Amino acid sequence: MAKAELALAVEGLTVSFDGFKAVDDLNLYVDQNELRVVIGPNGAGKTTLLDLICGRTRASAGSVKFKDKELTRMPEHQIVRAGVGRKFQTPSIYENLTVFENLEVSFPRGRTVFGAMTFRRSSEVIERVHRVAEEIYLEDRLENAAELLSHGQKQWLEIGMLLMQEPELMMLDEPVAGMSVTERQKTAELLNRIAVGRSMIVIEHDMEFVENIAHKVTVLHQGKLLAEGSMEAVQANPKVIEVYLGH
Amino acid sequence: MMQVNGLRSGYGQSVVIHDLGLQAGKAEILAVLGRNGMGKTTLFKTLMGILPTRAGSVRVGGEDIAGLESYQRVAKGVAYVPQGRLIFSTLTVEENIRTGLRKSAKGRIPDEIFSLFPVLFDMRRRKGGNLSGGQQQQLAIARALVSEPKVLLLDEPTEGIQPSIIKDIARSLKEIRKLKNLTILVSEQVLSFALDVADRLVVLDRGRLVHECTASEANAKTLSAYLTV
Amino acid sequence: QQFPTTKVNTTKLAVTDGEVTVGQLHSATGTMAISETGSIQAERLAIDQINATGGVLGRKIKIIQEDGASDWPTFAEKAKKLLVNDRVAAVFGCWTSASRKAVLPVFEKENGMLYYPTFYEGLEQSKNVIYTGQEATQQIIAGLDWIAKQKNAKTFFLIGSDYIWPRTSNKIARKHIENVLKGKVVGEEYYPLGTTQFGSLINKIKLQKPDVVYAIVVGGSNVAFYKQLKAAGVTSDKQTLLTISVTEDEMLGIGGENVEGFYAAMKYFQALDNPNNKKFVEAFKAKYGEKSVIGDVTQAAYLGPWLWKAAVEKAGSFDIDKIAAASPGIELKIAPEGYVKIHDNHHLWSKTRIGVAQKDGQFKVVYESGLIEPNPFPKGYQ
Amino acid sequence: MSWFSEFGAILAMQGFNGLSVFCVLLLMALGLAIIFGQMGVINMAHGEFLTIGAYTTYLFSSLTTSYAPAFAPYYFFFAIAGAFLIAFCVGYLVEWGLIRHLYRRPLDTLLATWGLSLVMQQAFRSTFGAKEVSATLPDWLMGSVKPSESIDIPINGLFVMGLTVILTGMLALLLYRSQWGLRVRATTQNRIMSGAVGINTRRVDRITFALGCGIAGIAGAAFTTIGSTGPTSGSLYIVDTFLTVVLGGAASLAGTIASAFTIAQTQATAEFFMHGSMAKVLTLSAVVLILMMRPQGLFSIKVRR
Amino acid sequence: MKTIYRNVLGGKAGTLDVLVLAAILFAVFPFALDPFRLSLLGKYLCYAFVAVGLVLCWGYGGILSLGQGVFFGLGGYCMAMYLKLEASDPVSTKIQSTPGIPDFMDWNQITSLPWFWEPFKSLPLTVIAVLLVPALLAFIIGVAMFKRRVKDVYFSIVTQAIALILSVLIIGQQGMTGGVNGITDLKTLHGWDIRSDSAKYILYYASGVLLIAGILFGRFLIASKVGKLLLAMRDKEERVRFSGYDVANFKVFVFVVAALFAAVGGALFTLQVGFMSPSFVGIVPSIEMVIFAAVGGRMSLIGAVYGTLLVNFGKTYFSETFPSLWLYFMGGLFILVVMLFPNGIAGLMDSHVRPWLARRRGARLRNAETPADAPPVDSSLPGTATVRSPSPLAPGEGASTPRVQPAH
Ligand SMILES: Nc1ncnc2c1ncn2[C@@H]1O[C@H](COP(=O)(O)OP(=O)(O)OP(=O)(O)O)[C@@H](O)[C@H]1O
Ligand SMILES: Nc1ncnc2c1ncn2[C@@H]1O[C@H](COP(=O)(O)OP(=O)(O)OP(=O)(O)O)[C@@H](O)[C@H]1O
Ligand SMILES: [Mg+2]
Ligand SMILES: [Mg+2]
Repeated sequence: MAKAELALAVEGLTVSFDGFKAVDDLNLYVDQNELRVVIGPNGAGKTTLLDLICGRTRASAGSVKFKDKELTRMPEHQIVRAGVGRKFQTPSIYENLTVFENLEVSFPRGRTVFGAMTFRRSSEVIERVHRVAEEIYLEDRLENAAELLSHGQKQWLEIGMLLMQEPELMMLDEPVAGMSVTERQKTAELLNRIAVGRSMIVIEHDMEFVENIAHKVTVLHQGKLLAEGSMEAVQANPKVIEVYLGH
Repeated sequence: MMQVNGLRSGYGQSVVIHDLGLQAGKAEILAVLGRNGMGKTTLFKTLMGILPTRAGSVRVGGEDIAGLESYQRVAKGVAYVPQGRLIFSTLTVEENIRTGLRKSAKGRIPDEIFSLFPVLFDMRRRKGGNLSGGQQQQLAIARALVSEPKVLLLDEPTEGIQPSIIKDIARSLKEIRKLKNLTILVSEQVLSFALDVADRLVVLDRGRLVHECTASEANAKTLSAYLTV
Repeated sequence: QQFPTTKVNTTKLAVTDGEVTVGQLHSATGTMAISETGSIQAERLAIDQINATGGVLGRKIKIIQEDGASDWPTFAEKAKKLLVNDRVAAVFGCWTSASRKAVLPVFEKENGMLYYPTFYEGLEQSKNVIYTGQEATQQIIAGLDWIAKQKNAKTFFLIGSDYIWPRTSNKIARKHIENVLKGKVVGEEYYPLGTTQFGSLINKIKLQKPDVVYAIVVGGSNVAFYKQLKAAGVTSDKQTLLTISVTEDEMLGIGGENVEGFYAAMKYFQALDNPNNKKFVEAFKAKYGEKSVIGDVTQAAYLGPWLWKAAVEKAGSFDIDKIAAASPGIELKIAPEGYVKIHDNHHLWSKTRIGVAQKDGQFKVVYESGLIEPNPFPKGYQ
Repeated sequence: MSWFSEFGAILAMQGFNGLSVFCVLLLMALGLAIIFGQMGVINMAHGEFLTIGAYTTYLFSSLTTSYAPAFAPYYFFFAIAGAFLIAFCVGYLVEWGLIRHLYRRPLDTLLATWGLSLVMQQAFRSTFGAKEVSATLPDWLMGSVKPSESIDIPINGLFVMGLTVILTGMLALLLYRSQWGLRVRATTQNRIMSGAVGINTRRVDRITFALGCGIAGIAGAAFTTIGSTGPTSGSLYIVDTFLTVVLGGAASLAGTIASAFTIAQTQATAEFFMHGSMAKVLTLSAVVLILMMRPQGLFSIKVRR
Repeated sequence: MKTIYRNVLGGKAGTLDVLVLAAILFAVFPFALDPFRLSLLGKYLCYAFVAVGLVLCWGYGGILSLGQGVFFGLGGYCMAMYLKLEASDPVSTKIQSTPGIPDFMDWNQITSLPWFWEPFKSLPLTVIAVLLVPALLAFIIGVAMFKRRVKDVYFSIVTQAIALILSVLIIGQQGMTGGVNGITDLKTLHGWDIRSDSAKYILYYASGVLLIAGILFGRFLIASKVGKLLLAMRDKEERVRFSGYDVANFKVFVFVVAALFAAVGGALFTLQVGFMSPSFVGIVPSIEMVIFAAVGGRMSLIGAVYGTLLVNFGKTYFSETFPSLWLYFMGGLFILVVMLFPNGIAGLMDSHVRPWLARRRGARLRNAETPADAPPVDSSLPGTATVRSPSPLAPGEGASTPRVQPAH
């Protein structure tokens, strides 16, 4: 294992809920600058895996190393500050704030109480917000309240909020669920663009979309690794077809 | 079976559905297509009585249900699987399904439900909220089916579902339709699924019907043109 | 006119040629309304009677009623309103010590006159207050003496609600028991106001088996305490209990059957057999209904307007300073409790009686002391 | 009698005392366990519904004494039924007039019902007078059982216990074994979706709220045996009641039972060893500490998200 | 300068609001009211501090504290202890068995001043204690609860329990605290007679000035990133945590700020009313304080002041006019406000008064520019089933937390 190359090393990760092992002795390695897609049947433990990495759920056993930092004991906000960003399955944005404010709040400065009190909207912040907004196709919606955005735009906004943090590892849970065909294409473009210079883990069920973005695909099943490899290899894997893709 | 005339509805001041007319025959599966925000969910909510009908009529089996409350519509034979599942997260899977049961069922869940969604049987004692997204979707469908509806409204049932189950759902929808003479309205973004299940397709754009065709005469090109503008 | 307004009112009080305004400040709402209603009624009765016989210095008394709402700051606010805005010539009011403590600075600063009806812990004396109830030593010592002699009691269990009156009273009781009666206090317990569960306390009493339980529980707790005592089999045939906090008013809520046979030490019982009281009870019932009852404080409240009238007439003026000075030495021969006289310290000379609670909610008087001097700062009891 | 057996007797009575405090707390909390625990309505007027029950008992008692003295030993059962009915009806009206407009704003129910409790207290005062009243309780209820020379077990305590057990059992069955209970739990979780699966949510809400009030009425009637009846009597219970339900973990009946037990035992034991006031402080601090360690209460229903 | 104008004063509309309040407090009331009413008003202003603090912590932070009375009381007690010591000099207490200690201690056989009273011999230490003691308690409660993620009703009930604990403790330790009676008969502050009419005026103005300063500070907080984070947290706490913030710290912070507001109010209250008692610490006053904020509009700092004044004036007026029926009116008022004006007075202003003014202005300037910032129309009709949180940017404060235009 060439550790220096790895962005994320998950080893022996296990979590059980009332005896049910949602993630079971899982090993997963993500390279730097890699865009990894995790697929697998409903209930395979994909979301739980992300929860474990970002500290939302505490592991029963195993380790999660991000750039040689052990994440399993860290509080959530520390993990984020270490450079891990996470998008939830349903869009999680601040409906009451404007798009601009949503992005601004995610800017990684003024994170302490005192810092937040003295935080000023400097030209640097404004510039960053505009840059990100352009990236996520929302530059003309900056002043709208976020609750007025369409479903797809909300998903993008959440991605934008992650971008503001400039995470080195970005994890997206079903980013195109509920999006229309056009939006899916735009999202794929977006992901391919922002994947440059950082590692990403994406969970998705839309195979067309996966094909568009994936460098490498991991298939989970019942909390365990079922298969891993290129898209073509995985799609051809009979076990994957059996439990996931269907005949 | 279901006949919608001059339907208008929306939120607050804004009108989302404009004088919409629609019909679906007995045992017909009608797919409602449309891009994001074109009013599919709004239409279904209005049909279900969750949003008030501003104008127009909704007939099920000849009876106008436009003025009724949601629960009365269920009694008249309408069932609904909402977008985003909305299962009862602190109830167990079994209890979730039982909420939809009719009085005549005496609290027994028909076996066919579990044969349709075996995963729900394995998880029947688990809290609904703990299921994975896809499992919740199956639960929501099961919950709607046990009320023995005449018309089933499915709002984006494939969202977040694994490919094999999407195929299963398509298959079982057709099966159920045959078995129970069920009329199904299903809204979709994914064209392939819609083409797979539907007998007929309509396209919704800004709250109006802009295209209608049967599955056999459906042309993937024209349809995607409507869906990608 | 014999008493021209300019003569009898030199301090801009609300006194006109035909009318004099007084204030009434009790809790008509909140938890204390239960207790204070009787006082409100008695004061009104007295004022009606005074008006019917010509008023005070030829002037009819007009009442401004304010609600203290069982809340001490509100009492202070309303007291100030009565004194500053309404310029009332006297205030009849307050019930709890806390409300009195809250209004006292107001009365002293604005120079008003308060007639305070409740038996209380003492340790206070003000030019601006006439205390028409008993202070602690008057109520406590005679009762303890009697019960110690009568029941040959050596051990005592003191119980109280947790606030100043029960605590101070129990302190006096303890000193008296230990120093004078040479008895022993085997327990002293306090429960927050509003407590409704006394099981543990009752078990402790059972464990200690005191000769006398000395109880100063008040408010809603009172009812719970006696009901639970009865249910736990602690009844008067097995246990002697002396209380200074159960009057006929409280009996309404507790139910006579639950306190039957227990003793209470008060200066007044409705059952007192004298002509003054007969007339008073009759008038009270005529005004407030056959079912109404009169407790110690109610009677003391009734004294207030009469004592004020006497002081005004003695001073020939409504001025606060003059009636404050004129008050000591005033006697009231029509008092339902018999005879009272205002002491130099603004408290009343009065007798203490022991009553045995009856099933019908009344007390049977079994003992009557001589006239006791009020002593709000008792030496040797602090 | 030896000191030892006496000690045993005290121990037994103290044990019983703990149990009876437990039952009182639980009985108080049952109604709120539905209204707050299940429906999420922060009903500050809950105490006043207890008071309704208490006044109903008083009314039944005075009617019996005046018109049918022979009936006196039995009237109490009818009083309980009456208390339930009246509190149920008032609750029904309150839900219709007030609560149903506030389901989307749970915290506002706190403010509105606080106003309601003021109004109700004043209504009691205007109707029954500001002074306390007392229902004449049947003699059989006020005695004690003597299993041995030195042990007295209060019958009213036993009665409250019996009532609590029966009510809790019925409620548990209703909530967790009946279709109605399922509807209640579904409705409180998502009113709109419940409508869409065929539940008449308005009726469910109204009946549920009224039922909670009715149970409070029963509790109020039962408490006439151990407590006072006055316009503000109910407010004595309100804080303890909320503590009990919240400590249990809002939506769980088992939690309410466990929490009533915890609080009662802490309180009863502490009271035996220290002043009532300090015991109260100790008990409350224990509650705060437990909540700190279990932020969702003793029996929280854990679901993801 | 411009940022101060925008963030602290809240731009044009916000400045106007503050000026109107200041005019009412400093110009209208002192001349329209007699000294007695004015001193009542001074008392209400003290409650207004609590209400303003609650707007921050409940309205913005989503933390409903049912124990603000604790902090109000602690601030008040700290001040009262100082005043009591000053009033208990050996000369005026010479009839006591131990002269020089407060009278209630003497009645309770306490023969020397308890240690925790010692600091209150000094005015500077007292002022520090007024702020520090409540803030420290709030900090401890906050850290203990928020780090453990106790929230919503659970937190509310915990604060309620703490209010009860403290009041039982104060009452139970009457030898050291004055018990139920509280600390009464306070006379002078560092030799200055606080009971005189002139003192009342001065204290009234002082309260008013401090209150407005407090409001401005509140606005500064709301306009700063802290305010946005609070709103964000109330909406999606998880998301804030996963944006790298330690959510608990922010909650502790607003909770402490609210406690400080309450404490200042309590201290001023003691000065104006001349006593402090446990009846401010308990559950009932704490709930009433929440009601003040709710009536005013829980999202509006200035609304909270009006709400407090309205409720208290209502209480005073109704109870003077209908001494035995006034609870119907007060109860009815609370119910009506909650049912009809969920955003309180501020909401009423924004949904009715401001648009009306705007229309009138608009009519006058018909052909001139379009009327200024009319609030966005809330599009959710009652009856539509989609559950939408009532817009937390309640228009009342909308003016002071503008959807700020990024300056280009
Ligand atoms: N807190 C919990 N308690 C009990 N079971 C849980 C809990 N969290 C997750 N599970 C279970 O763990 C399994 C994995 O869930 P997870 O949400 O990770 O699946 P997923 O792979 O994301 O599925 P989907 O594609 O449907 O979103 C599921 O069977 C779920 O029921
Ligand atoms: N609660 C609401 N209040 C106001 N407007 C709304 C609300 N919900 C939806 N809308 C608006 O109504 C329009 C139709 O929305 P709807 O959810 O019905 O679209 P949809 O076709 O279901 O889209 P999707 O494919 O994203 O689910 C959109 O413009 C949306 O912004
Ligand atoms: Mg998932
Ligand atoms: Mg939709």
